Order: sequence, then C-alpha cells, then structure tokens
Amino acid sequence: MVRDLDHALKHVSLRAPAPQFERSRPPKGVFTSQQGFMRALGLLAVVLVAVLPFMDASRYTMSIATSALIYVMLCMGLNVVVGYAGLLDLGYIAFFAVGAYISGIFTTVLGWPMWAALIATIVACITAGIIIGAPTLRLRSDYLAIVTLGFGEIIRITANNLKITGGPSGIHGIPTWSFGPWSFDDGFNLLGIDFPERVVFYYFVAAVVIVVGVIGAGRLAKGRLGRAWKAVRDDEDAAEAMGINTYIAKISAYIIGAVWAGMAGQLMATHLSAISPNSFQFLYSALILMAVVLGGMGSTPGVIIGALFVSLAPELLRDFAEWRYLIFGVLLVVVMLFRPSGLWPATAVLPWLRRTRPTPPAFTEATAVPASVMESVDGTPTTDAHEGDRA
Amino acid sequence: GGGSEAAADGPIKIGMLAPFSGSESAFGEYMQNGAQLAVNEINADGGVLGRDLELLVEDDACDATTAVSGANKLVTDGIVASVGGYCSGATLPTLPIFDEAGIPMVIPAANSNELVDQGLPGVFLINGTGDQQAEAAVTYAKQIGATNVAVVDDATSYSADLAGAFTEQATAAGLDVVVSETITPGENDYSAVATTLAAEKPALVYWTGYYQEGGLIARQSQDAGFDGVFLVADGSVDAKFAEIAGEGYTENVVGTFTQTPDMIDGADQWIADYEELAGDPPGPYSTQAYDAVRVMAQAIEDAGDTEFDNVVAGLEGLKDFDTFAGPLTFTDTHTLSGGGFVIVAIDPATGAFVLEDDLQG
Amino acid sequence: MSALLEVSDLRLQFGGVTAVDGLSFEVREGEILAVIGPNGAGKTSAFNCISGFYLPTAGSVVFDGKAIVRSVPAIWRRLGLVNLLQSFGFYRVLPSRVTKWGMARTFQNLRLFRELSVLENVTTAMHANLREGFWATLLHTPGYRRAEAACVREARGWLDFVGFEDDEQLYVTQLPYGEQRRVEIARALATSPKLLLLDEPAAGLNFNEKLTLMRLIRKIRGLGVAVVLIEHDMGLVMELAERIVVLNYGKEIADGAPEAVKRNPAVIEAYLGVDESEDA
Amino acid sequence: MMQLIWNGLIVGSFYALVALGYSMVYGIIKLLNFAHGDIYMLGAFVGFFTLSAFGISNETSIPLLLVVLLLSMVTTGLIGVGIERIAYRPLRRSPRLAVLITAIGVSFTLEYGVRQIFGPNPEAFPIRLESSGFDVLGMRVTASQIVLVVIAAVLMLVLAHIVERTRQGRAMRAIALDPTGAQLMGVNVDRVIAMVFFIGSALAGAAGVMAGAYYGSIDFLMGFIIGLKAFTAAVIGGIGNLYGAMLGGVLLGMLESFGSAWFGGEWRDVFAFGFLILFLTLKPTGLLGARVVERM
Amino acid sequence: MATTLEVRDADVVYGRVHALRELSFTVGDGEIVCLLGNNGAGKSTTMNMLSGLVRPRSGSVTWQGMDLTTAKPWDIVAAGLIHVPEGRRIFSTMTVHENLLLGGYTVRDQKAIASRLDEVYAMMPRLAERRAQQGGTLSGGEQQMVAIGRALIGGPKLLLLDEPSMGLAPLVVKQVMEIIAAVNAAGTTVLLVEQNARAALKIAHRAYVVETGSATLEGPAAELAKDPRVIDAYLGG
Ligand SMILES: Nc1ncnc2c1ncn2[C@@H]1O[C@H](COP(=O)(O)OP(=O)(O)OP(=O)(O)O)[C@@H](O)[C@H]1O
Ligand SMILES: Nc1ncnc2c1ncn2[C@@H]1O[C@H](COP(=O)(O)OP(=O)(O)OP(=O)(O)O)[C@@H](O)[C@H]1O
Ligand SMILES: CC(C)C[C@H](N)C(=O)O
Ligand SMILES: [Mg+2]
Ligand SMILES: [Mg+2]
Repeated sequence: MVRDLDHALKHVSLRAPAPQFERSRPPKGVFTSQQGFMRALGLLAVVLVAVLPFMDASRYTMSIATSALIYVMLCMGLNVVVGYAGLLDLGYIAFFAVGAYISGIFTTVLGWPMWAALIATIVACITAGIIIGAPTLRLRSDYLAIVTLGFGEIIRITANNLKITGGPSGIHGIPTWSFGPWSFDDGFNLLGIDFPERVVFYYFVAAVVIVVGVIGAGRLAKGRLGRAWKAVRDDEDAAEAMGINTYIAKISAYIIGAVWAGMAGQLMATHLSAISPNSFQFLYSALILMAVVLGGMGSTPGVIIGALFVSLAPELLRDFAEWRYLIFGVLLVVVMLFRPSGLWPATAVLPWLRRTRPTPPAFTEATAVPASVMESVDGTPTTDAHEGDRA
Repeated sequence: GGGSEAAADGPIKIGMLAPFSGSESAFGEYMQNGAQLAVNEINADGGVLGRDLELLVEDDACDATTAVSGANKLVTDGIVASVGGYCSGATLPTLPIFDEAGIPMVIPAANSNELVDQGLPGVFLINGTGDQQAEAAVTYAKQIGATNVAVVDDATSYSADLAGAFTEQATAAGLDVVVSETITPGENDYSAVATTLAAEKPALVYWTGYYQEGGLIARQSQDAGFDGVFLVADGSVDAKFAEIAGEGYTENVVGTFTQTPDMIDGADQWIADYEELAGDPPGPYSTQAYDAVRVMAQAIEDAGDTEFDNVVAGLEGLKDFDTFAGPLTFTDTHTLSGGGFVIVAIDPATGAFVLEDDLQG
Repeated sequence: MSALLEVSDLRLQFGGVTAVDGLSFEVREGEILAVIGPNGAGKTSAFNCISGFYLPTAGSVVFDGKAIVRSVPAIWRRLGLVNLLQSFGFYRVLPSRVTKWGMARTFQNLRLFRELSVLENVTTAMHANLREGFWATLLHTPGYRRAEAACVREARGWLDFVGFEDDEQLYVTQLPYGEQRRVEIARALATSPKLLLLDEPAAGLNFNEKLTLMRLIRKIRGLGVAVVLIEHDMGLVMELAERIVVLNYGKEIADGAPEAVKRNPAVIEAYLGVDESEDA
Repeated sequence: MMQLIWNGLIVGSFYALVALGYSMVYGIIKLLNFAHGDIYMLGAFVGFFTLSAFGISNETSIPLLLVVLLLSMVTTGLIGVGIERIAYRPLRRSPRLAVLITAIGVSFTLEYGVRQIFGPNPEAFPIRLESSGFDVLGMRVTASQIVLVVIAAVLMLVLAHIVERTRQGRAMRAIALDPTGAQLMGVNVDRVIAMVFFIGSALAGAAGVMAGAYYGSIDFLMGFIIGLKAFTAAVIGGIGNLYGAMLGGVLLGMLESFGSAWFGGEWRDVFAFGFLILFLTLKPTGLLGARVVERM
Repeated sequence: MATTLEVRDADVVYGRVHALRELSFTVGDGEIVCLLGNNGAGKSTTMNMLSGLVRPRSGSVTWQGMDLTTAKPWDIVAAGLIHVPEGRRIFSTMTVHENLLLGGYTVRDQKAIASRLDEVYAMMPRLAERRAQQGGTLSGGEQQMVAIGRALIGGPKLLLLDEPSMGLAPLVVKQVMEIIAAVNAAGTTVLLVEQNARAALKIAHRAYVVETGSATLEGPAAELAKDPRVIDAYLGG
C-alpha cells in the first residue's frame, strides 16, 4: 500500500533539480534542539504518570487522575479538529456521548463483551462523524460552530428521552473489561503494593492510550494528512489550489476526532460504570474547547497542560467550596491575559533556543481578532496582523 | 471494609455529597446545615460509641463525573458512612464506589427507584420513593374527584421517574391521563405547556419538577386559562414557589410532601436551632439530611462498631425510629415502609406550604 | 504542437456584471502566453474559471483532454438547483482535481500558508503526488520515511530552483514580499504542473527583481511547463511572451505575437495609451 | 395555531433582544461572547437590587418598570464596557479563540459572583406585569405581552437604524471588516468598540429586566440557556447582520413553539436544532447573511 | 519651502527584524517627495509609522508641530494626514460608495463630502459604474482606484501613497500619476512610495533612496533620475 515517492512520481514528468546546496540541519540533542527536548520531556511525563500510583494509589487520587487523563484524551481529539484542521467544534462532547452510550447499551442491554462494544463504538462514531460532517463541513467556521453545537444538544436530548438510553438517569452497571476469567475488578499485587481497585487499571489503560495517541497525533500532524489539515486551516482556497481536497481533509480530521472521543467515552463509561445525559451538556464541550485553547491550539504539550488545568483546577479548588467556580473564572481570564496564545503555544520556542529559531508568525485573519493599535508597554511596535490582506 | 480501620479513636467521619454548584446548588446548603445540626446535637450528647461525629461535605454539582470524584475523595478521606445524595443521576454512579469501599449509605433526598433496584446491600432511602409519592398523588386526585389528569416533568431523572410512576398508577386507578408533557428546565417561557393545559383542561395537573419552573408554569398556565388543581411534587415544595408564581396564582396549588417541622408540634425549637446554625431558615431536605445523620448514628451505635455488615444490620434493625417523616422502619428493599406523604397547600399569608390533608381519611 | 488548454466561449456573469464575455483562446504545450487588458477586463476571473474556483455561466474549458467545466442537465437549471448541487460537488471539477491534472496557479494577492514554514509550504503542495497511507504514517514504516525524505528533498530542490536562499524554517510572513512571491512560485511548481498560471507575478517588484523573475519564468518554460501570465508590466510582457491575448470588458480584442499586439490600435486605445515605452 | 405563533413571538422577542447584542459584538470583533447571556442575568439582578433596596415588592406599575429598565440598561451597558476593557481589549490581537476563553471565564465569574452576593436561590422579581389576558383572533393575549413586544421592537429598530444607516454604523461595519483599515479612515476603534459593547449589553440588560418583570423569577444561571439560544438566533439570521438577528430570534421562538406543539416538549430542541442544521446546509449563510465572494 | 514633516533618527523594530534604522528625512509644504527602495527596505514601515499604526522605538516624527510618535491613528487622520496603504484595504462587503463615504468619516462638512465624491467619480468613471458593487468583488485595479478615491474624500493635507500604481494598467498608471500631480497642485503635500520609479520620479520634486531602513541618497527627483546608482537599481538601463 505504501509506495516510495520516487515510484509514485514515475508518471510525473516534472522533477525538481536536486538541491543545489545543503541547508543547515536542525541540531539534535536534549538541550540543543526543540525536538530532543520535547522527547525528553515526554519521557519524563510518562515516567511520572507511571510512578504516580506507586506514590498515592488512593481512590480519590486515582479517580481524579483517571478523569484528568480522559480529559486529556478528549482534548487531544479536539485538538486534531480545532487545532490542526481549524474546524470550530462546539459539540465535541457528542462523540464522547456516542461512545459512552454505545458501549453502555451494547454491554448492558445486549450483553456484548466489552471488546465487541469497542468495535461497535468505533463504527458508530465513524457513522456519526460522517452523518453530521458530510453535509456541514462545507460551512465556514461560525456556522460550523452552531451546527456542531446543535448536534451536541440533539445527541444529549435524545439520550435523555429514549428508553434504551435509560432516560435521564442514564445507564448504570456497565461491566468492566474482562479477559477470560480475569477482569479489572480483580486486584493484583505488584512490588508489595496492593492494587485492589479497578480504578488503577483505568488509570493505566488511559495512560497507555494517551501515550499512543500523543505519538500517533504527532506523526499524523507531520505527515501528508497533517500538512493538509494545517493548510486548510490557514487558507482553504490556497489549499485547494495545491491539490488538496479540502473537504476530504476536513472530514478526515472530523472523523479521527470523533473516533478518538468515542474511545474516551467508552473508557469513561467503563471507568465510572454509570453514565447519564447530564455529563454531556454543552458546558463540557465548552470546557474541552477551553482546555485546548488555554493550553495552546495545535500544540500537544499545551493541550495536555490545558486539559490537566481545566479538569484538575476545580478539583484542587474543592476546598474553596462555593467560591471555586468564581475563582476558576477569574483564573481563566487572568491566564489568558498573560498567555494569549495559550500556556504552551504550538509555535513556542524554548527560551534558550530562541536565537536560532524563527519567531512565530503574525496571526492570520482567520484566527486573529482584528487588530487595533495598542500601546505596548516597552514601546516596541506591535506587528501588523493584516499585512498582505486578501483584497 | 475500607475506611473503618483508619482511625479507631478519632472522630467518626461521615460523608455527604450534595450539589453546591450548578443549577441545583441551592439544596446543598440546606442539606449540609441540616446534617451539621444533627451532628452538633449528637456530639453534644456524647457522640456515637463515645466518639465524636465529623461531617465531611463534597460538591457533586448534580453531575455524575463530579460526584464520582467527590465520592472517591470522601472514601479516601476515610468516611465510614455516607448521608448524602440529592440528585439521583449523580448519586447512581457513586453507589458502586461506596459499595466497594464498604460504606453504607443513607440517602436523604435522591429517591429514584433505580437507586434501590440494584439491590446493593448498603443503600437505604429515607425519602419516599417515586412510586410512593405517585401513590399519594393518585390518591389525592381520586379524592377530589378528578377523572382526567395531566402530568408535566422536567426531563431530569427524578422528575421523569415520578411522572412515569404517576402515569402508570393513575391509569391503573382508572384516571385518564390527557396530557403528558416534558419541559426544559432553566428557561423562563413555558407558554407551550401552558397553552396545552388550557386547551385540554384536565381537572388536575401533577408537576413533578422543581419549584422554579413550577412557579412559572403555575402562573403561565392560569394566564392561559387553565383552572384545575395544580399539584406539585416534593421538589417544588418551597416558600419560593409562591413568590415566583406571584400573588393570586397559588390558590389552586397543592403539593405531595413528607412532613416538615412546621407541621409538627414542638418543632419550632428545631427551626430556631437551625436558624441559629445556618443564619437562614431551613429549606427543602434540611430535615431529611438531619434525619439521615441521626438514622446513621443510631445504626452505628446499635452495631457497636463501624464495620459495614454490622452497620447495615443496624440499619435494617431500626424499628419505628422517630423522624420528621414519622416512625421509620426500613422495608426489605431498604425504602420506607410508607412514604409518609401528605398533601400540603400554600398559606396565602406567608406563601409557605402547610399541611392540608394527611391522606389518612 | 497540440493545445494543452482550450477555452471556448467562456462566459461568467455576476448578477448584472459580465466579467468574462465569450472568451476563447488556447494554450499550447510549453509556451509562454501573456494575458493583458485594462483593470477589470476579466483576466483574473478567467483564471478563476479555468482553475476551477469559479463556475462559469457558460462555455467550456478543456485541459489536457479533460473537461474542467462540466455541463449541467437542463432540468436542474430549470429547477434552480444548480448552485446547490454544485456546492455539494456535483457537476463541477474541484480546483484540487484540476491541480492534480497538472495545472498550478499563483494568486494576485499572495496566498501562502502563513502559519507554515517556507519548507512546509512547499511540501504541502506535493500532497497529490505523495502516497502516504494513514497507517504507514502512524507506524512510521520505512516506506513512509523514504517517501517523506524524498518529498523534503524535492521541496528543497524547488526552493533552490526559484533561487530562494534564506532559511527554509522561517515562517513566510517573515519574508520580504519579493521572497514570498518566489516561494509561491516554488509551491506551485511542487504540484508538478504542465501548465502554470501566474497572476501579476511582477506586481510590487522593483526593476532588478523583475529581471530575476523573467529569468525564472524562462527557466520554468525550460522544464517544459507552459506558462500563462497576467501582467500589467509591458516591458516584462514584451520580453517574455511568445503570444499575447488581450481582453477588454471580458472579450478578446487581440491575440497574436507581441509586436503585432503592441501595434494593434484597439489595444493601444483600450490599454496601452499612446506612449507605453516608459513603463519598463 | 395563532396561539402558537403568538407564544413564539414573545419568546422570540427575548431571543432577538439578546441576539442583537450577540450579533453586534460578534460582527465587530468576531467574538462569541459567552458572557453575553450573563449580562442579561445581571440586568435582571441590577433591577432586583435597586428595587429591593427601595423596599419595593409586588409592584405592577409600568412607568416604574421603565425607570428600572433605563437604570439597568445604563448599568449593564457600563459593565459591558468595563468587561471589554479588562478582559477583551488586551487580547484584540491574539488568536480569536483566546478571547472566547476569557469570555467563558467572565461568564463563570459573573454567574458565581452573583451567586455569592444573592445566593443560589431564585428570587422573585419585585415588579410584576399585570397578566390578565383577552382573546383576539383565537389567541390569548395579555397587555403585558403587548408592552413587551412593543418595547423590544422599538429598541431593536432604533438600533438597527443606527447601525445600518449612520456614519457610526458604517464605522462599526468597517472595523468588523478591517480594523487597521478603519483606523486609517480616522475611526476611533477603541471608542466604537466600547460603544458596541455598551449598546449590546444595555439591550441584554433590558431584556433581563423585562424577563424579570414578565416571568417573575430570576436566578444566577438564567443567562446560560438564553445565551445559547441567542447565539443560535444570531447565526440563523446570518451572524453580524442585525435584521437577521431579529428575524432569527423570532424564527427560533416560532420553531420552539411549533416544535413542542408537534413533537412534545422533550423533542422541542431536537426539532429546532435539526431544522437549523438542515437550513444551514441548504443556505450556508443564514437568513440574511450575504455570501462573501472571495477574490483569488 | 517650509518643512512640514520631519522624521529624525527613527528606529522601528518588529520582534527581531530591525526595519528602520535611524531613518531621517523631511517633506516640505506642498512638495511631492518620493521614497525609492528595494523590497523590505522599510518604505511601508515608514508609512505605517507616520500614520500611527506602528510606533518607533526611538527618534522623533513631527508633522505641523504634531508629535506623530504618540498620536493615535484616528487623531492623525483627523488632522489631515491620510494614508493609502499597501494592499489597499478595501472594506470588502461594503459597496464602493460606502467605502468612499468612509473616507470622509472625519469630515463634518457634508457639502464638502458631496462635492469631493462628485470629483472622484468624475476622475474615475469606472467607480461611478460600480458604485453599488461590493468592494471585495472589484478587480485589483478597481480596488486601487477606490483606495485612492477614498483618501481624497478625506481632504488630505498630507497624502501618503504606498505603491499606488501596483496592479494598475499602464493607461491608468498614467492617470493616477496625473491625479497625484493635480492634487498636489491644488495644495496637498504628497509622500509617495513607488516601485515604478520612472513614473514616480517624473512627478516628484524630491526623492530619497531607502536601503535597509535608512535613507542613503537624497536629491531633487530630476537629478536622482540621472544618478547612475539609481538608474542601475531602480530604473533599468
Ligand atoms: N463577485 C463579483 N460580483 C460582481 N462583479 C464582479 C465579481 N467578481 C468580479 N467582478 C467584476 O468582474 C470584472 C472582472 O474582474 P477581474 O478581477 O477578472 O479583472 P482583472 O482583469 O483581473 O483586473 P485587474 O487587472 O484589475 O486585476 C471586474 O469589473 C469586477 O468588478
Ligand atoms: N509585521 C511585520 N512583522 C515582522 N516583520 C515585518 C513586518 N512588516 C514588515 N516586516 C519586515 O520589515 C522590513 C521592512 O518591511 P516593509 O514592508 O516596510 O518594506 P517595504 O520597503 O515596504 O517593501 P516592499 O517594497 O516589499 O513593500 C522587512 O524586512 C519586512 O520583512
Ligand atoms: C426532590 C429531589 C430530592 C429529587 C432528586 N433531585 C432526585 O434526583 O432524586
Ligand atoms: Mg486581476
Ligand atoms: Mg511596502
């Protein structure tokens, strides 16, 4: 299925002359290159995630950590849709709901084993992605936003009204994963530490899925498809002119996001063992989007940080009781004011590498708020976001 | 048993999940204060098993995910019993968590039948179930001679559940359910349902949601020309109902409810104590939360320790324990033997619900 | 030489405005054709029809034996559903398809990908020619790695070809205008075109840069690529073009060799003015 | 049937009033102002606070309502300007979604701020419009409904006139299209944007007071759903187009009214959103939104 | 001729790009001054600095006693310094007529606007034909005409033109140059940036050559047109 470019280009008469001069290669190494540093950081994160249960395997820690990981999953999926392909999706939670409900219904009502339900989930999410994406992805951003929002509400309300979805109280008693006689409910003992609860398993499962997802998303983003997404996000017409079928590019991002969210939904359904329509309100779509933007659109580390922030901040603020959402709101505003492109923007450059790397671009019209004159504090001029406008 | 080994001599920790944020957040405080009052009283009397009680409260936001992490937090914090649970939808996913951790639950407010349908050993409801409340509503409907009735719910689990039970029992009792409507909570305009009620003219409509929308619907339906009886369920029994509906719109409003202190002689002192603690008068489910703590404390006392099996046995063994809702004995299914539901009506002077009919006759 | 592109009787209307009015011309393989005409004559509009961005009201465009403009059954026209159908992709050839067939274009106002680096701008253009499976990308198979390396090599080749010598990792917005133009041409070439449409490539360039551009266009023709260019700079047009098509009010008013066109009184009247020699 | 239309019109006028501000703000700085619904809520609470402070309750006077209306409009207008100044203006050159996040943050802050001050319980609004009705053309109409629709219509038409026909309106549209270009025309961008926030917030505040007086109850989350609905209405109408926002509001009101009559209340929103999705796929620019032909 | 605009040692920095380095030049009252320079030399940056879109890090910029380094763009426009920007910046969904009206945003005198509108339509009949068409759908050249017309309606005292001939047909270039000369003759001072150096030098009184952010050559236009360095780089042999 995969063929070499040279092979693929055989029928094309036109070939570029071989490069005339070697361009400088990006350096390698942990502290001398962005990529090396990111890899090291990723490894560190994986280690931290892996040792957390050995330090504190209490139910509470494990359960919020697992919820946080599920958030991370959702945000990564939305990042493909919004961050890479530039499709403003305000109903992303709908696919999460589809995943959760399909696995819930198939395992409780139909009594399927979990792995079969997973396949059903994936099929359902692809179908849902096509049904909703196919007619609407022609729309430009804001109309797409409202259509996806509407779709999210439709899914939630439908789940709330149908018998098979358990109506407003939802589905409970969703079984956990089991492999032959052994299931997640059975505990085990590792290195003298007791892991009696299935909570810990979901934590590990989520962690592994996310690691795979991070690597996969990174690879996709760098390849042909990822370039097509970013091109579409930047300038749809120009992307068409480059031979990219923008519609297919958009729908592929949409479906990948959908499947990913569906898998997260399945994970959450089995982790909580009960789901109800309340967990799929618009607010959660907004929160996920918020996590993505807060972290930095299109940036994997950013999105992970954003997801952790949005899911853990209310938990950590629990002690402030009724004040916590007030504090959360103020915190959001403050963070955004200080880091307008997110906590870790896609274009971020490690401070000590800044000299040798390009600075981030001015924002395009599609993603930028209209510019106006701002007095900058240090007297340096602000860049002009509208240079070379479309006429 | 999870937390019971934790601290054998420190205070006995009991946990409560209730909504403190989101649209139901008003109820969290009522419940917390009611429970705290009970804890204070018990501690003043020397505590349980010679140890003090300590109440730990977590927000469930009436949302499954938040509730689960809250429940896990309570378990981790070492509670030995749970006296929380307001929204059925948020309480349901916490059942297996408390069950696995060996923590018995006395649920003060949430009352969906699903809670006990799972047959978990440690789950007890002290609010009447939907079935029981529906029964009271149907009894009342027949008592006033209604033949055609209507039911309106707000699509939340408790409300839909109750509406379903009401429809079923009303039909079985030979009543004609002519309108069965669902509204979206959190809005202001319910003219659609008001118009339908005015057009169909049922003799009685049963509203199974909360007081906020209830007040609006009561008013809007009368404006539209509905003149039957407006029966509301316990979620709507609150003095705010009259305020929202407005003067002149409450004459035909009655509710199904369990008894409250102001209906009971000698409860003035309780109300005064509550006000002293909370700074505000008690609200819906203050009493149930108060009772839940007392029920749980009694069971632990009877059990002699905080082991799950013993406490459950203690709860099952309670006989005619005195609560606001009357003497309490749990059935096999861990619900109240009688719902204890009465009919209340709005006192035009104060706007508060007062006893109208104890349905005994 | 056979015709690579055949435009016949092309018509494009916007409400009351007829932007292109019965235009016919052809482009032969490997030639440089200039399209000139007063502002608003319909040059860009014609380009947009040819490359699939606009749907002409009538007429046909055939490129390399393939029809770019498809005819719509009369029934849809009568039902007024043409636009709807076309917006869903029926009865039209998408620009991406046209590009795959071998036609590339640049835009009158630069349309580079502003959030991509120079190199990525060019590699993105190799989309259609690149075979990289989804799973291969995920698994980083050797085939994928080879294809990706070849793609980067080829992109660098094009950057060199157009004479771009700056840092390929820069974002395009960091480049001066002239360099951006160059990158846009490299990007168009990376789609492996047989025909390249350039819309006012010399606008905003100074004298020296125009000379460089001229050399570049000749080099492109040297690869066997036909070039059609819209330009207002007569010095450049006269120097480069083998044939010139002149439009006015959407109609063709002249078509021929540069010298002939230059002396055509209709062209002088509509476009050049009496003394054009000063616009070098 | 007539009754359904009338009901739809009433809800629709609320949607329209809020949608108008939504659409204006969106139109000018491309911000989905999630806090806009909360301004509506603030309007109601400002009215509530002032009236309670004067010990007024259970009033029915329309002149008093107008006074409170004006007061709330000015207050929410100023709050809107303040929010723009603090939370949105510093981000004008940032990615557009960044402002969306501060808007959500502001929304949380307003909601839970009000909750801290007034408590989580719904409050009864101190002014109540008399709601005895009479029957015309087979629909039951009350005097207060007529007052409501008239106030809403007047506010909206005045506004639409300003934006579509005057020099300031032209400046607003110019900023929407190209703020730098607008500056080069001599438009004081900061001031015009502040003005837009003032007008939009004042309208939302007005809607809040009117909702309080008409429906009688207010609470700290009352802005959430109507914010969503207003956004939807603004989009149906063709976002950025003011007449579109009004039309969209009314249309959404009708859709809901008919949706619940035909399919039952529980399916109402499914019907409304389903219709919306279908409509937008067929007419991707909304009711009145103009198709922008992009030049290549 | 009295100096009206004076730029002294202006430095503009975009992130790490040093776009202007100690740029100094002056424009006299009633003059047409032309700036020549390669791509990226900083010509547009200079224009943006004058109209207040970009602030210099150091140096002074004064016009008729007004300090342009601190003034807001709208105040600068109100004072009569009007900038026709690079890239035209037409308001795309507004009609040609509305675009022109916006040019008169700061003008209070309705009669003046009306008479200038008539003049503009007379000068550029193409615009009169298209008066109700959306600006964004105009052809490139038509848009350029709107941009120039729009500036004239504001009644400029100092007109900044950034590459006004870009994308215009030869015949129109000639007309535009004539218009500029005529506007200047009527009393407006003009600062002109042009790649079409030949045409620009023909109407300019004086010119500067800007290279990497500083003015390197200065002189009367007619003399510069003969300077071999200028011929080599900007005019061609
Ligand atoms: N969407 C549209 N609606 C109305 N008229 C349009 C539209 N698009 C283009 N036109 C008109 O069609 C005519 C042709 O425009 P086109 O852009 O093709 O001109 P051009 O020859 O490229 O001119 P220039 O040399 O100035 O770029 C112009 O008069 C333009 O105003
Ligand atoms: N917004 C910006 N951000 C960063 N660098 C910029 C920006 N605008 C311009 N520059 C850089 O500043 C320098 C001067 O640019 P400027 O646009 O002023 O040149 P110019 O003389 O007008 O060129 P041209 O003839 O291409 O219009 C260039 O190196 C350019 O890349
Ligand atoms: C009346 C309420 C206490 C019912 C509760 N909301 C439930 O879900 O069961
Ligand atoms: Mg053109
Ligand atoms: Mg320039």
